[in-house]
Amino acid sequence: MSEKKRETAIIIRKEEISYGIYDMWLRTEQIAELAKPGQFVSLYCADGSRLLPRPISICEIDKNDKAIRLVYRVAGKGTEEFSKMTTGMQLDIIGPLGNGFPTKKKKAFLIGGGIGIPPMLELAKQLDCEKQIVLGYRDDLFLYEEFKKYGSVYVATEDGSAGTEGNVLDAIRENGLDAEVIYACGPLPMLRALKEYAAKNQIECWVSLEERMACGIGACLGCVCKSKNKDAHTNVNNKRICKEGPVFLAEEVDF
Amino acid sequence: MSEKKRETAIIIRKEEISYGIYDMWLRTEQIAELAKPGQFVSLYCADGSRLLPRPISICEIDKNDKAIRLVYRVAGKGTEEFSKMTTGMQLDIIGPLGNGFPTKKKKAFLIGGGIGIPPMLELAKQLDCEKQIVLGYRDDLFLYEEFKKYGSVYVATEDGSAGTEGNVLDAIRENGLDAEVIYACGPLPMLRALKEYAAKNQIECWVSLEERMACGIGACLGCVCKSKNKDAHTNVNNKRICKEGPVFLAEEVDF
Amino acid sequence: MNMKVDLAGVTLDNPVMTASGTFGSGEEFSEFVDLNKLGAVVTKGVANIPWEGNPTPRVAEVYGGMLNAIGLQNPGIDLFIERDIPFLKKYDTKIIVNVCGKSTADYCEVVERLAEQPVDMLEINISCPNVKEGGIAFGQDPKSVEAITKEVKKYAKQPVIMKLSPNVTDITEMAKAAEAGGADVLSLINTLTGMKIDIHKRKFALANKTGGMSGPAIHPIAVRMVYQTAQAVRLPIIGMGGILTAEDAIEMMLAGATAVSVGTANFHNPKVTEEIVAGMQTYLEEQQIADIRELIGAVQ
Amino acid sequence: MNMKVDLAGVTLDNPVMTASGTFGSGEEFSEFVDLNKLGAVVTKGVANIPWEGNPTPRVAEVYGGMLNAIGLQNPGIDLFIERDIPFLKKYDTKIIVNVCGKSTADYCEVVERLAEQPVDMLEINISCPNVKEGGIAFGQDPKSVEAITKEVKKYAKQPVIMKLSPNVTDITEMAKAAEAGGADVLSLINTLTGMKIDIHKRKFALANKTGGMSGPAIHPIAVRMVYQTAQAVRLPIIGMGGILTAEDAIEMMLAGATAVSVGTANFHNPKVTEEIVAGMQTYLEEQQIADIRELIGAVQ
Ligand SMILES: Cc1cc2nc3c(=O)[nH]c(=O)nc-3n(C[C@H](O)[C@H](O)[C@H](O)COP(=O)(O)OP(=O)(O)OC[C@H]3O[C@@H](n4cnc5c(N)ncnc54)[C@H](O)[C@@H]3O)c2cc1C
Ligand SMILES: Cc1cc2nc3c(=O)[nH]c(=O)nc-3n(C[C@H](O)[C@H](O)[C@H](O)COP(=O)(O)OP(=O)(O)OC[C@H]3O[C@@H](n4cnc5c(N)ncnc54)[C@H](O)[C@@H]3O)c2cc1C
Ligand SMILES: Cc1cc2nc3c(=O)[nH]c(=O)nc-3n(C[C@H](O)[C@H](O)[C@H](O)COP(=O)(O)O)c2cc1C
Ligand SMILES: Cc1cc2nc3c(=O)[nH]c(=O)nc-3n(C[C@H](O)[C@H](O)[C@H](O)COP(=O)(O)O)c2cc1C
Ligand code: FES
Ligand code: FES
Repeated sequence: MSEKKRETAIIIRKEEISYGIYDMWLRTEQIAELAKPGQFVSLYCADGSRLLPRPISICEIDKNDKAIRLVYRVAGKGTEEFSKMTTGMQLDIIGPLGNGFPTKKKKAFLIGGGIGIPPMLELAKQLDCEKQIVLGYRDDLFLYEEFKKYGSVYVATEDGSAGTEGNVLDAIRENGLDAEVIYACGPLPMLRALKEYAAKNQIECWVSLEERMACGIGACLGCVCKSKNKDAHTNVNNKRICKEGPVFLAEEVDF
Repeated sequence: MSEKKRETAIIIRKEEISYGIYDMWLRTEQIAELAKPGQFVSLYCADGSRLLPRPISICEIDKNDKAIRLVYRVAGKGTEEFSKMTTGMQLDIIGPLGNGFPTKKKKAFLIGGGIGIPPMLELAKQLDCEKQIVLGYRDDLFLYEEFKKYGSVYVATEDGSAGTEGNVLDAIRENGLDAEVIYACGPLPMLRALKEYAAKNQIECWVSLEERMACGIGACLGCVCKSKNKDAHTNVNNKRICKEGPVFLAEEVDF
Repeated sequence: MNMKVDLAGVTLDNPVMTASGTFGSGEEFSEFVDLNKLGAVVTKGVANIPWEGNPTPRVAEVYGGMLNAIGLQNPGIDLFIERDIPFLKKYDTKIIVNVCGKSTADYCEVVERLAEQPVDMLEINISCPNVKEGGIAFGQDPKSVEAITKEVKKYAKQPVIMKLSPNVTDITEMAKAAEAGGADVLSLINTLTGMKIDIHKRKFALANKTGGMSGPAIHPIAVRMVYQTAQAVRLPIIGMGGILTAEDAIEMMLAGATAVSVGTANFHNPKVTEEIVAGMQTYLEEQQIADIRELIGAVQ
Repeated sequence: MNMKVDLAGVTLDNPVMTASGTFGSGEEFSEFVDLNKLGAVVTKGVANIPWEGNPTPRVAEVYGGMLNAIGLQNPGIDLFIERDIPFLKKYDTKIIVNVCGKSTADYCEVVERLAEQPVDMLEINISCPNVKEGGIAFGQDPKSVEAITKEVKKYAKQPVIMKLSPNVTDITEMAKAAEAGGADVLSLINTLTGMKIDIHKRKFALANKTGGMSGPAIHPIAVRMVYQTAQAVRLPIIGMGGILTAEDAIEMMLAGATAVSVGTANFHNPKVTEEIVAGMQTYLEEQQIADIRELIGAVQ
C-alpha cells in the first residue's frame, strides 16, 4: 500500500502558461518525497460551498526542493479558485494518490492529449529507454519545449498550426513511428483509439483514466471503471480509479 | 425613503483595538455620503457557505474621504472572516440601512454598552448640545480616548478596574448626572434598565435594537419587534428593526 | 432571441420571478432592481386579515442557506389592495399574488377579493411549514390538496398556481392532486422543514423551534422534485429552491420548469434577479439557442 | 469527564462513529485516523452476494454537499467476513455492520451469517435511494418498516439499528413503526434524493439521474428529524447528516441523538472524525460538563 498524506502545501510559483492553463509549484512536507509519475494529488477548496477535493495529476516532482508541479486548466469553480491564489498562499492537499505509471525499459510512446499532457513530463524524466513523445494540442503548445529535453517530440494540432494536422495517431503515422509500450493520458476518444491501435499492433498499452471522485483514497466506490476480470478488492468487475488506477493496462478495463 | 446602495468597498485601515474587537475603515462609493449616525451597513461574506449579510453599525463617517468606520467583535464565522481580511482587500456591503438617531438640541446622555459603544461615536461628533457620554465596559476601555473629544465621558466597568464599578446607570447615579434625552445602544438588560429609568424620570429615550436579519432592507419581515401602536407599514403591532429602526423611542417598542 | 414564456395564457417577458416572501411587494427591492426587467413579481403571502406572524428570532443562517419562521406576517388583503397592487401596477411586469389562510374559507375570501383586481395570477401557498393552522397541513395530503384547489378555483378569476411542499414522501402525488383539482400551474418547492440549535445557549435558534429551509443548499432537492413533477403532470411548473445564479435557473428549466422564482438569493445580493435574467440571455447567445422555451425539460 | 455512551447495551468509548458507505471498512482511512479513537466504525452496506452497483458518474458535487448513486456496490458477505471483520478486529473500537438487500430474505441471510461473527451491532439500511429494488422502498411505508424490522430481529444475535430515510412526509411514523417492530436503535438520516444537471451538456450529472444528497447542506433537516424522532420514540438515536465539525455533532446530540455518524465530511478532511472527538472533548471542558450524556436531548 502506498503511503498518503494530508498536508497544507505552500504555493511557491504560479503562472498562467496558456489561455486558462495554470502552472503551479507546491512545497509539500512529504508528498513530493513519496510521489511517482502518473500519480495525482487532490486539492481542497477554501470556499465552504465546495467540499470535494479536486484531483490533479503530478506534472513534475522535485524531491530536493520537496516540491511538486501541477498544471491545470480552469474547468469550473474549484480550479478557478486555485487559479486566483498567489505565491505564498497555503493550500490543503492529499496525496500522492493512485498507482502511477510502471516504468519499463522498452522503446516507448509517451502520449499526451490536451490537459493529459502534463503528467507525461515527470514520466519522461524518469523513464530510462528510447522515448518518443507524442503530444496532441488544440493549438497552443504549452510545455512543448520542456519535453524536448527528454526525448524526441512529435506534435499534432487540431488546426494544423504546428506538427501534424489531426490527432496523436495521425502524428505517429505521419512520422512512421513504432514502439513496444505506450503510456498515455488524455481525452477518452484518444485513449480509445490508442487501445485499438495497441491491440492491433500487439503493443503493451498503459492509459491513465479519469472519473468523478469523492474520497480519492478508495473508500467511497465513487470512481470505478469496469474491468475485464473480477477485482480482488471489490470482488466484482469494477476497479477503483483512485486506487487501482488511474493507470491501467488498456486491455484490462472498459472505457 | 432613505437611499441605499450595494457596493464593493475597499478596506483602507484595519486593526485589532481590543481583544477580539476590530476597527476597520472602508472606502465606499456613495455610502459614506449618505450615512447618518445610528445607521448600519451589512457586510457580505466571501465564503459561499454564509449567504446572509452581517449587520454592523457605523461608528464614524468621513464624508471627505468617502469612508466609514466599523468596529466589530468577532462573534462567529462571519466576523472572523472579516477580521482576517487585510488593507486593500474588497468587501461587498449594503447600506446605509435603518433610520439612525434623531439629533435633538437637548442636554443629552449618550450611552453605550460593550459592542454598543461604537455607534455612539459618530453621534457624539454630530450632536450639537451638552453631551454626557456614559460608557459601560467589561474591562478594556476601547474607543474611550476618542470620545473625550466630544463631551464629558463617564465610565462604568464590570470589574471596577476603571470608573464606576457596575453598569452605566450606576455611573450616572455615582456622578449625579441628569439629562433631557437619552441615546443608547448596548445589551438588552442595559436598554431595559434605561427604558425604566427614562420612564420614571420622564426623559425622552432613544434605543438602538438588534435582531437577526436576512434582507436588511425591510422586505423579509425577519427582524421585527413588537410595537405599542399598529405600524403603518406592517398593519400590525410589529416594526421592522432594519427599516423603521434600529433606533426607536423606548416607550413605543417592547424589548 | 426569445426570452418570453407562457404560464396558463399569461405571457412573461422572461422566466425570472421573485419567490414569495423574499421580496415583499417589490418596493424595498425597487431601489436595487428595475422591476420592469423581471418576468413577474410574486408578493409575500397575504391573508384575509392582518397576521402578526411568529415571535423572534424568525431567521437563522445555516450552511449554504437559511431557516425562516416568519409565520406569514402580512398586512391583510385590504391594505394590500389599497397600497401594494397600485405600487406594482406602475411597472411593466406581471403581478402574482401569493395567498395564505388558516382555513379554506380564508383562502377563498382572499381569492374572491382579488377577482376584480389587476393581478395576473394567484399563487396559493398550501405549504408553509411555519404556521400551526393552515399552511403545510393542506399540502401534505393529496385529498386536501385536491379539495382546496377545487374550492379556490370556484372563486378565482385569474389562473391559479398551487404551491407545493417538499416535505412529502412523493411530490408527484400532490402534483397530480392539484392537477385533478383544476390547478393551472404548479409552483415548487416551498421550504424544507429544518432546525438549528445554538450549542452555547443550548436553545433553539428560532423561537418557533423549526423553520423553513431555503437557499442553495436545497437546490438539488428542488431540481429533483421539479423533474419528477414534470414527468408526472402536464401543467406548467414554476421551479424554485436555491436559485443563486443563471446556471441554477437554467438547470431548473432543463429539469422541466417553465419559469423560475428566486428567493433567498435576494438577501445575498439584492440585484440578483436582474443579473440572472442577463446571465440567462448570455447563455442562450453562447449556446445559440433562439428560444428559451427550448430549454424546458430538455435534459437528456 | 465521561465521553462514553450506551447504545442498546453496547458501550461506545465516545459518540463518534463513521457513516456507512463513506469510510469503506476503515482500511483506507486508517492511514489518516487512529481507528482506536472512534466510538465505532460503521461499514459500507453489505449484501448476501457481491453487487456491482450503478454505472458512473456515481458522484457529483453540489453546493455544500454532494450527490451519490453508488448503488450499494459491495463484495458480498463472504469476502466481508473473511477480510473486513478481521481487519477491524485489530482495533479497539466497536464494529457495526451496515446491511443491504433486495428482499427481506436477502437482509435476513446477511443478518444470519453475521450472527456468530464478532460484530457489535447491525445497521439495517432500508433507506438507500439509489437502488431500484429494496432500499428506500422498504423505508417509506410504516407497514413495511415494521415488517422488515420484525423479520430481521428474528435472525439477529446483535442489537439491530434501523436506518431511516428522510424522504418521507413524517419521519416519526417510520420511527414508531421500527420501534413497534422491535428495533433496538434508530439511525437517521440517510440521504435526501436530489438531482444535478450539467447545463452545458444538458445531461444528468449522475448516470442514475437522481442521487442521495449528503453533507452540511442537509444538516438542519437531519437535526429537525432527530429532534422529532426523539420526541416520538424511546429508542436511542444515532444522528447523522451533514456533520462537519464538533459543533455540528453536539447540535445533533442536543437534538436527541445518543451517538453521531460522520459521512461526507470524511471526503473533505480524512482526519475529521478524530478531530470531532477532540472538539467535543474541548466543548465539555469549556462548558464544564462532566458527562457527555448530559447533552442528549438537552435543547430547551
Ligand atoms: C486522476 C485525475 C487527474 C487529473 N489531472 C488533471 C490535471 O493534471 N490537470 C487538469 O487540469 N485537470 C485534471 N483532472 C481534471 C480535474 O480534476 C477537473 O478539471 C477538476 O476537478 C475540475 O474542478 P472544478 O471545480 O474546476 O470544476 P467543477 O465542474 O465545478 O467541479 C465540480 C465537481 O466535479 C469534479 N470534476 C469536474 N471535472 C472533472 C474531471 N474531468 N475529472 C474528475 N472530476 C471532475 C470536481 O472535482 C468537483 O468535484 C484530473 C482528474 C482526475 C480524475
Ligand atoms: C443593527 C445591528 C447593528 C450591529 N452593530 C454591530 C457593531 O457595530 N459591532 C458588532 O460587533 N456587532 C454588531 N452587531 C451584531 C453583529 O451583527 C453580529 O455580531 C454578527 O452578525 C455576527 O456574525 P457572525 O457571522 O460572526 O456570527 P454567527 O453567529 O456565525 O452568525 C450567524 C448568523 O446570525 C447573525 N447574528 C449573529 N449574532 C447576531 C446579532 N447579535 N445580531 C444580529 N444578527 C446576528 C449573523 O448575522 C448571521 O446571519 C449589530 C447587529 C445589528 C442587528
Ligand atoms: C423569509 C422567507 C419568507 C417566505 N415567505 C413565503 C410566503 O409568504 N409564501 C410562500 O408561498 N412562500 C414563502 N417562502 C418560500 C419561498 O417563496 C421559496 O419557496 C423558498 O424560499 C425556496 O426558494 P429559495 O431557496 O430561492 O429561497 C418564504 C421564504 C423565505 C426565505
Ligand atoms: C458515497 C456514499 C455512500 C453511502 N453508502 C451508504 C450505504 O452503503 N449504506 C447506508 O446505510 N448509507 C450510505 N450512505 C449514507 C450515509 O451513511 C449517511 O447516512 C448520509 O451520507 C448522511 O450523512 P453525511 O451528510 O454525514 O454524509 C452513503 C453516503 C455516501 C455519501
Ligand atoms: S474516489 Fe472514493 S473510491 Fe475512488
Ligand atoms: S431583515 Fe428583512 S425585514 Fe428586516
